[in-house]
Amino acid sequence: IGGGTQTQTQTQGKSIKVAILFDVGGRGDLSFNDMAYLGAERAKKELGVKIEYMTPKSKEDMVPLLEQLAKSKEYDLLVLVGFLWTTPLNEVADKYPDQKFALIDSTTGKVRPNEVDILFREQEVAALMGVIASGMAYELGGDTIGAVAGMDIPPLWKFHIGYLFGAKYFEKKTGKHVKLLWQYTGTFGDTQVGYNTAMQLLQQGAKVLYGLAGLTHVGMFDAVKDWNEQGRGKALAMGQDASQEWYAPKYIPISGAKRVDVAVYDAIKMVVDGTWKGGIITLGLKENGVGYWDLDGVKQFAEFAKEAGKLKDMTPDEVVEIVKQQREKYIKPYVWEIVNELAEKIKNGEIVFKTPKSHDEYEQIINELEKGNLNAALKKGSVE
Amino acid sequence: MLKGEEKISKVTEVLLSVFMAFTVGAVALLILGYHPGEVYYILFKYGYSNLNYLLNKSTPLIMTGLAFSIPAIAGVFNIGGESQLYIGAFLGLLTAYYTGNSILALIVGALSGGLLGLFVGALRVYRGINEVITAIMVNWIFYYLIAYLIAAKFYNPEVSHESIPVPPEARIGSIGGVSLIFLLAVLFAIFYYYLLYFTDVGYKLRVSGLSPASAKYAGFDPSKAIVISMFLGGVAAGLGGVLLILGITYSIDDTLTAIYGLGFTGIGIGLLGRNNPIGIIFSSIFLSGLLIGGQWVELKTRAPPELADTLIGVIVLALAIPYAYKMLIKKFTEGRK
Amino acid sequence: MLAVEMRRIYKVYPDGVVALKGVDFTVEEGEIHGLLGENGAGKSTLMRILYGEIKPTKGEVKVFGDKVEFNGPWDAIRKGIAMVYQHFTLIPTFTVLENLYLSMLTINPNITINEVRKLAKEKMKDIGFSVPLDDVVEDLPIGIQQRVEIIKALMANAKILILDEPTSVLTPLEVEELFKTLRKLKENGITVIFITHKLKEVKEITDRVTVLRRGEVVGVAKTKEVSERDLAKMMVQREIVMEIKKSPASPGNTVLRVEDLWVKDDRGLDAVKGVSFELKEGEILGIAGVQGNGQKELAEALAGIRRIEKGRIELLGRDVTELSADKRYKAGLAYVPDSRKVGLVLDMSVVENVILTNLPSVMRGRRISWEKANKIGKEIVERFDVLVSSLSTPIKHLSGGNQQKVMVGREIIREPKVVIVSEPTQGLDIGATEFIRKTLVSLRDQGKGILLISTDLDEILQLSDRIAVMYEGKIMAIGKVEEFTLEKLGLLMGGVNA
Amino acid sequence: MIADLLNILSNTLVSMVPLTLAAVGEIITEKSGVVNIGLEGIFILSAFTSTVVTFHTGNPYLGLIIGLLVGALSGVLHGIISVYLKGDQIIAGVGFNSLAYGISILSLVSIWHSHGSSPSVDKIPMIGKGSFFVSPLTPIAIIIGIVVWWWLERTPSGLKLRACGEDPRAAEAMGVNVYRVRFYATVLGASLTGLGGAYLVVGWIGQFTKFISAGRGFIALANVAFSNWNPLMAIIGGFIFGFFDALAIYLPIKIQQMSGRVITAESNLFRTIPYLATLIIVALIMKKVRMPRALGKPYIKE
Ligand SMILES: Nc1ncnc2c1ncn2[C@@H]1O[C@H](COP(=O)(O)OP(=O)(O)OP(=O)(O)O)[C@@H](O)[C@H]1O
Ligand SMILES: Nc1ncnc2c1ncn2[C@@H]1O[C@H](COP(=O)(O)OP(=O)(O)OP(=O)(O)O)[C@@H](O)[C@H]1O
Ligand SMILES: [Mg+2]
Ligand SMILES: [Mg+2]
Repeated sequence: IGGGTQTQTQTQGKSIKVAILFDVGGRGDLSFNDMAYLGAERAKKELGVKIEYMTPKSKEDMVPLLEQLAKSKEYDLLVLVGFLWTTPLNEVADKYPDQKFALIDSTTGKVRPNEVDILFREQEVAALMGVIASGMAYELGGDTIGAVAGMDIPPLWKFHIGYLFGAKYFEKKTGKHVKLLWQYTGTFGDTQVGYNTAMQLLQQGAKVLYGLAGLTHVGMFDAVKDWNEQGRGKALAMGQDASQEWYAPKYIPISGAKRVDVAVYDAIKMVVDGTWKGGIITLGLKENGVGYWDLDGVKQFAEFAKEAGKLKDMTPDEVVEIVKQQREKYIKPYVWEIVNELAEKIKNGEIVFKTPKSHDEYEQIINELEKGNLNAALKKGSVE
Repeated sequence: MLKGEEKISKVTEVLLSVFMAFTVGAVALLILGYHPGEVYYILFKYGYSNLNYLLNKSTPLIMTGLAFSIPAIAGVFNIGGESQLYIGAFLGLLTAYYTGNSILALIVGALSGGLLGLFVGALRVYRGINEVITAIMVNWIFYYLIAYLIAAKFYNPEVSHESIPVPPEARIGSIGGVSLIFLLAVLFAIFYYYLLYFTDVGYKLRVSGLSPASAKYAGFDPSKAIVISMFLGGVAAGLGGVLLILGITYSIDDTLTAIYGLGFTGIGIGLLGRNNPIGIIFSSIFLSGLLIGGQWVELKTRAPPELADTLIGVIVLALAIPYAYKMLIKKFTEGRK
Repeated sequence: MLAVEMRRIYKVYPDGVVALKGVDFTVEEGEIHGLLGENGAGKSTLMRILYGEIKPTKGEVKVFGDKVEFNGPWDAIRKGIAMVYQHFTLIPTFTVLENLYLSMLTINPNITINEVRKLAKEKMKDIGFSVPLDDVVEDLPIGIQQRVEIIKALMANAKILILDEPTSVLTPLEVEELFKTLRKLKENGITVIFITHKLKEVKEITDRVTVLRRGEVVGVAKTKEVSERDLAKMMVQREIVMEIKKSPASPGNTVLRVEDLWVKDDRGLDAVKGVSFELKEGEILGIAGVQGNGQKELAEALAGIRRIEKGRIELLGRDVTELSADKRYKAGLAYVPDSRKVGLVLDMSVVENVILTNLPSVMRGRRISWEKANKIGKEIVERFDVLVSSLSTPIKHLSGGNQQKVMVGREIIREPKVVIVSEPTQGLDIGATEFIRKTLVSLRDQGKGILLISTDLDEILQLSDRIAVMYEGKIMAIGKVEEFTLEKLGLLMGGVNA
Repeated sequence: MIADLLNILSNTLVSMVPLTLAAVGEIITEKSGVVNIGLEGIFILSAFTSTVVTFHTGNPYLGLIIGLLVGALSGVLHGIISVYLKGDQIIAGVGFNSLAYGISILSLVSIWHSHGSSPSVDKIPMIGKGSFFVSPLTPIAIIIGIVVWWWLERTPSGLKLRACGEDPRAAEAMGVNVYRVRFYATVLGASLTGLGGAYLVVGWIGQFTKFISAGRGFIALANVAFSNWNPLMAIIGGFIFGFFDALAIYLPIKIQQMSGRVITAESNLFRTIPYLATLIIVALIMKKVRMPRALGKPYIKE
């Protein structure tokens, strides 16, 4: 997936006003809140809309804020970021039929003319990352991959399923055994716990760690760096959502993408273009809603970092150069082949992943996958 | 029982405190490069105008404020309002779900909070374990325990990131535009006020807190006071949890966002209310308004949401020094004489 | 030369109480100067200003001719001033030695704890009494704590020594010892300021005396030139007859029976060892003894505050051994402890303190009737002449004497059948002392049984119908008051069977 | 297995530093009679400032010192409010926590346009071999704990400090300047906490993040009570908590590694281990509480 800075012609007409309502954690999560911000800022620049932001203090604030904003009739669109908004929106949406809502990364399950829900098929990116991680683990001389996950919540179920599927898919294709160590840390904010968890995973033989815990996995990056630099072994890390390679390009050759920014941008664009249509949209590999960041994407985020003064002694180009070398070194062509083949199957709808409805179903799928039954994760299609 | 003159100077003291707080806040805003007039305008315009929202928001905080203050009066530092609220919210929710009976849910929530408070108090009294350790540990234990139960056992099959919901018949709404849960909280605070200042139990609590030796001399058992006050505090927090669930959120999400942090905020509320139940009603409304308004400051000025945290911090700091204002008033009045 | 010269001192406390209204106070070098006054006259306030602990609102202080403005006691200490407070100022959780070390450090920052130990031992030898250096202060009886205070002051090599009511907790023997010490100090050129209510002591030990009344100086005199009567008149502006008229007792039924009582102290050592006695209605039984011989533990056990190891207590014919304090109070017992910190909740108002031991009587169902409490409060204030602006004043703002009046008054006013009083007139001025003693006698005449625990032998002899002497947790002797002389009491209290 | 143990031990020794430093600092403050519950805020503020300084100078040792200084400044603020202005110490702590969090994130936004994390900075390298690595700050924190214990219990100034926390009026009467002692004790205590805050970044993860203190300030507060106000015990308290925290992370991973059983929601139950263990240990070793008598009470002279 690329950075996607294609410039659009400015839309005319009265200026459109949009409020972006973040999740309770607010910006800074390197994940959907930050990505939503990117998308909104892009819409502001390219579509000439007015954007305002708000972070609710707590879950209890969501309904009254939503009502008050809808009642004010000031906003052409309210963009709600994160699954916590699901129930509040469900409560409010019908009362304000003239207010447009976009729910990002979740769905109320209801189709309303004034509501669009955009969610992602995270399994698809996670599956690719699972294959890549497995391939890299073998390059590093091991057979174990790991994940530092946040809390046991539905979006992470999908990542878990996909990641494990990818690992098992790799196993199936290559005959090389892969073991996954998946750890919920119970937090999306405690960086130190991320560090300690990563250290323990590495100690248990994991060679590649996938960060799925927001700020918690920032600590994981650092642990991987320490692990290498202390000479305890070789290991790599992978980020998710935003491109995070620039944090430590030598040790983070690749990150998964989840284009919340695109979702937000598209929702706003629908309003601007007058193509608004309520409904539920899911974005996956095919729609470029998820994927892994290509070098353009890596460069773009490195540029963001540079602008913010975060890249101290590197240029974005150097970041890209290092990432490129590392990818060449650790992701071998045979791995790319598997990745591309799998991606193709997913894109053309040959296989479709299940989305578990309940915790039990999630555990069941995981158990089946562990046993090597890849089809357990699939709603459609099969892997033989 | 204050005489006229004393009452007036108490009121001036409070007014001066608040005035100073906002002045210091304004200075802080200027330093940070924001326009104090604009920020305060938004803060007050939006913070205190949506009455139902304001009162709802202050409801659980009144209860966790009481949860801190009642034990504080008896000489115990209850930092465990957090977990007492969790358990009240969770068990209240389960009761409401399985019975559809809000009264029963309120009772179960209140009692469960009370029992957890009692546990902390009893460990202090009978095992000599400092309540600060127990409470902090218990807070986290229940945080993860409830996170587990909601994720694995009591999730809503329809909305997989949430717990089972409160059924409509057990929800508490509003009458005449005023939220019923707020009224309940106020009634409860008044009840505690009465308990403290007009009953033997309250009197014994206060004596025990101020001077355990005198309590013993009078034949009151200071240990009993600790246990009773922790129970009463826990009841308040537990009830706060149920009120939150039955009246506002109707469920708990599996990241526990709905219930996290209220107990800690309650410490500030209780202290700003000078550990007086009636004062707590006001301090809770005051702080809730700031919290609500802070969100709108972000929306309207593009300031990061943490501007509100900063401002609230400065205001609370300025409210921590009533003694200094008392001296200031005295200097001023003396100077005039 | 003047050791101390204080001019036109005003002191207004933060709550508006004007404690001193333009006091002039001078002390000559090398004299023992008495400072006399009723409760609340401002004696302690004046001395705390001299000691730098509080600042005067207005006025000038000179020490040895130098104008001083102390920022705290440490300045005063360096200027050679030491003070022994009415309420002791020792760190209760530290050992005696640590306390002494702490105070010595102010004078000599380089002193070591071993040097302090040596010095303390020397001083103790000089003065002729000793204290256990390695015991924790709060475990020691008040009398011993006072000794620590005096040693502390002496070790500081003070040139001016202020003693705020030092004798109120000492036995006559100890008082004599103290006076000897003071004279010795005087010989060495040390100036002593001596606060007391006891006219006899003023006459006995001081050279000059200043009398304070309600924040003003009402007289300064050479002690030799004034009589006790003159002083008393100055102090209270009325004639005082310090004689209690007492009819012979007519004891009736036994109201309190104690059988083989065993009680432990805070450190877990036996403090009361098999005490038995009876108290009859219409009599005062005095318990004499040097502080720390189990009187406190006995009183607390009787009141139900302290656990009993063994024995039996019968109140008005009923076994109360298992009852809690409040239940015993309700059953007709009253107890006035020797410490105001225990008997009062200092952070509560006067009226809230009034109901402390009297809660059931102001209850209307589960509700406290504050009207009723206020009525009782007013009655106490009036009957006992408590100097207080309002019943809602925090009691800590009352002078020690006035606090004492509230504490005693509260117990007496509720008409108990049996009264245990411990040092009831400690820190009271003559007027109040007289009043309280008379009250006790009249209570006796109304048929109440009174157990009077006191270290003041005058008080014991004056009030008691019978006397018991306690020594090391046992009753050495018990008998009619006529059987005892001052001398015999002194011997018994010292453990000598006369 | 040995390697696993060494790894857990490393984690423990790394985790215990901020808990120990802050608890030892808070013991100093509390022994003088002042309670400062603003540890969380000090952690954040000093972590942030030390990140900025380290980023620009590339010198993590300087970052450490800055953290210490910022802690001291926080202590000055708390000291002025609670000692000289006789404010309510708990309210002041609560307010400071909010202020410190807010100001750190506002600055993060204005310096790095990020709401969540700073860039990586240089760290003080951990030292070790094989599976055992530890920060040089660990022995330093332990030594600080021992020195503070010795200072408080064995020296004249320690005695004075403790006197202020037991009975300030008596202490004052014996010539101790209670205000000054309490003020300095607050500043000193807060600077140790500041050191702990800086360590979170330059000694541990090399980066500032929004929730970097994550409740550690409160755990340190619990450690103060756990230690019964004894700095030596605070070292042990930090170790114990760090150990069970590491164990709680280790166990589910090891179970997976050995049996292949994936642990999902139950991971929450594992997370309760350090808290449960601490509680149980306290219940077992509990002795008579030696809390300073005058703790938290402003000392008001007339
Ligand atoms: N120390 C205390 N602090 C607060 N409330 C107390 C205290 N002691 C007792 N209470 C409450 O005051 C009320 C009356 O107490 P009281 O001790 O007189 O009851 P009781 O029937 O005598 O009980 P017990 O036999 O256990 O002493 C009861 O509601 C009790 O819970
Ligand atoms: N801290 C205080 N705050 C307010 N008022 C006080 C304070 N201390 C003393 N007072 C008031 O000042 C007056 C003088 O008190 P002081 O203690 O000096 O009297 P005193 O002569 O020592 O009495 P006593 O013989 O009872 O000890 C009294 O009216 C007392 O109530
Ligand atoms: Mg006095
Ligand atoms: Mg009872």
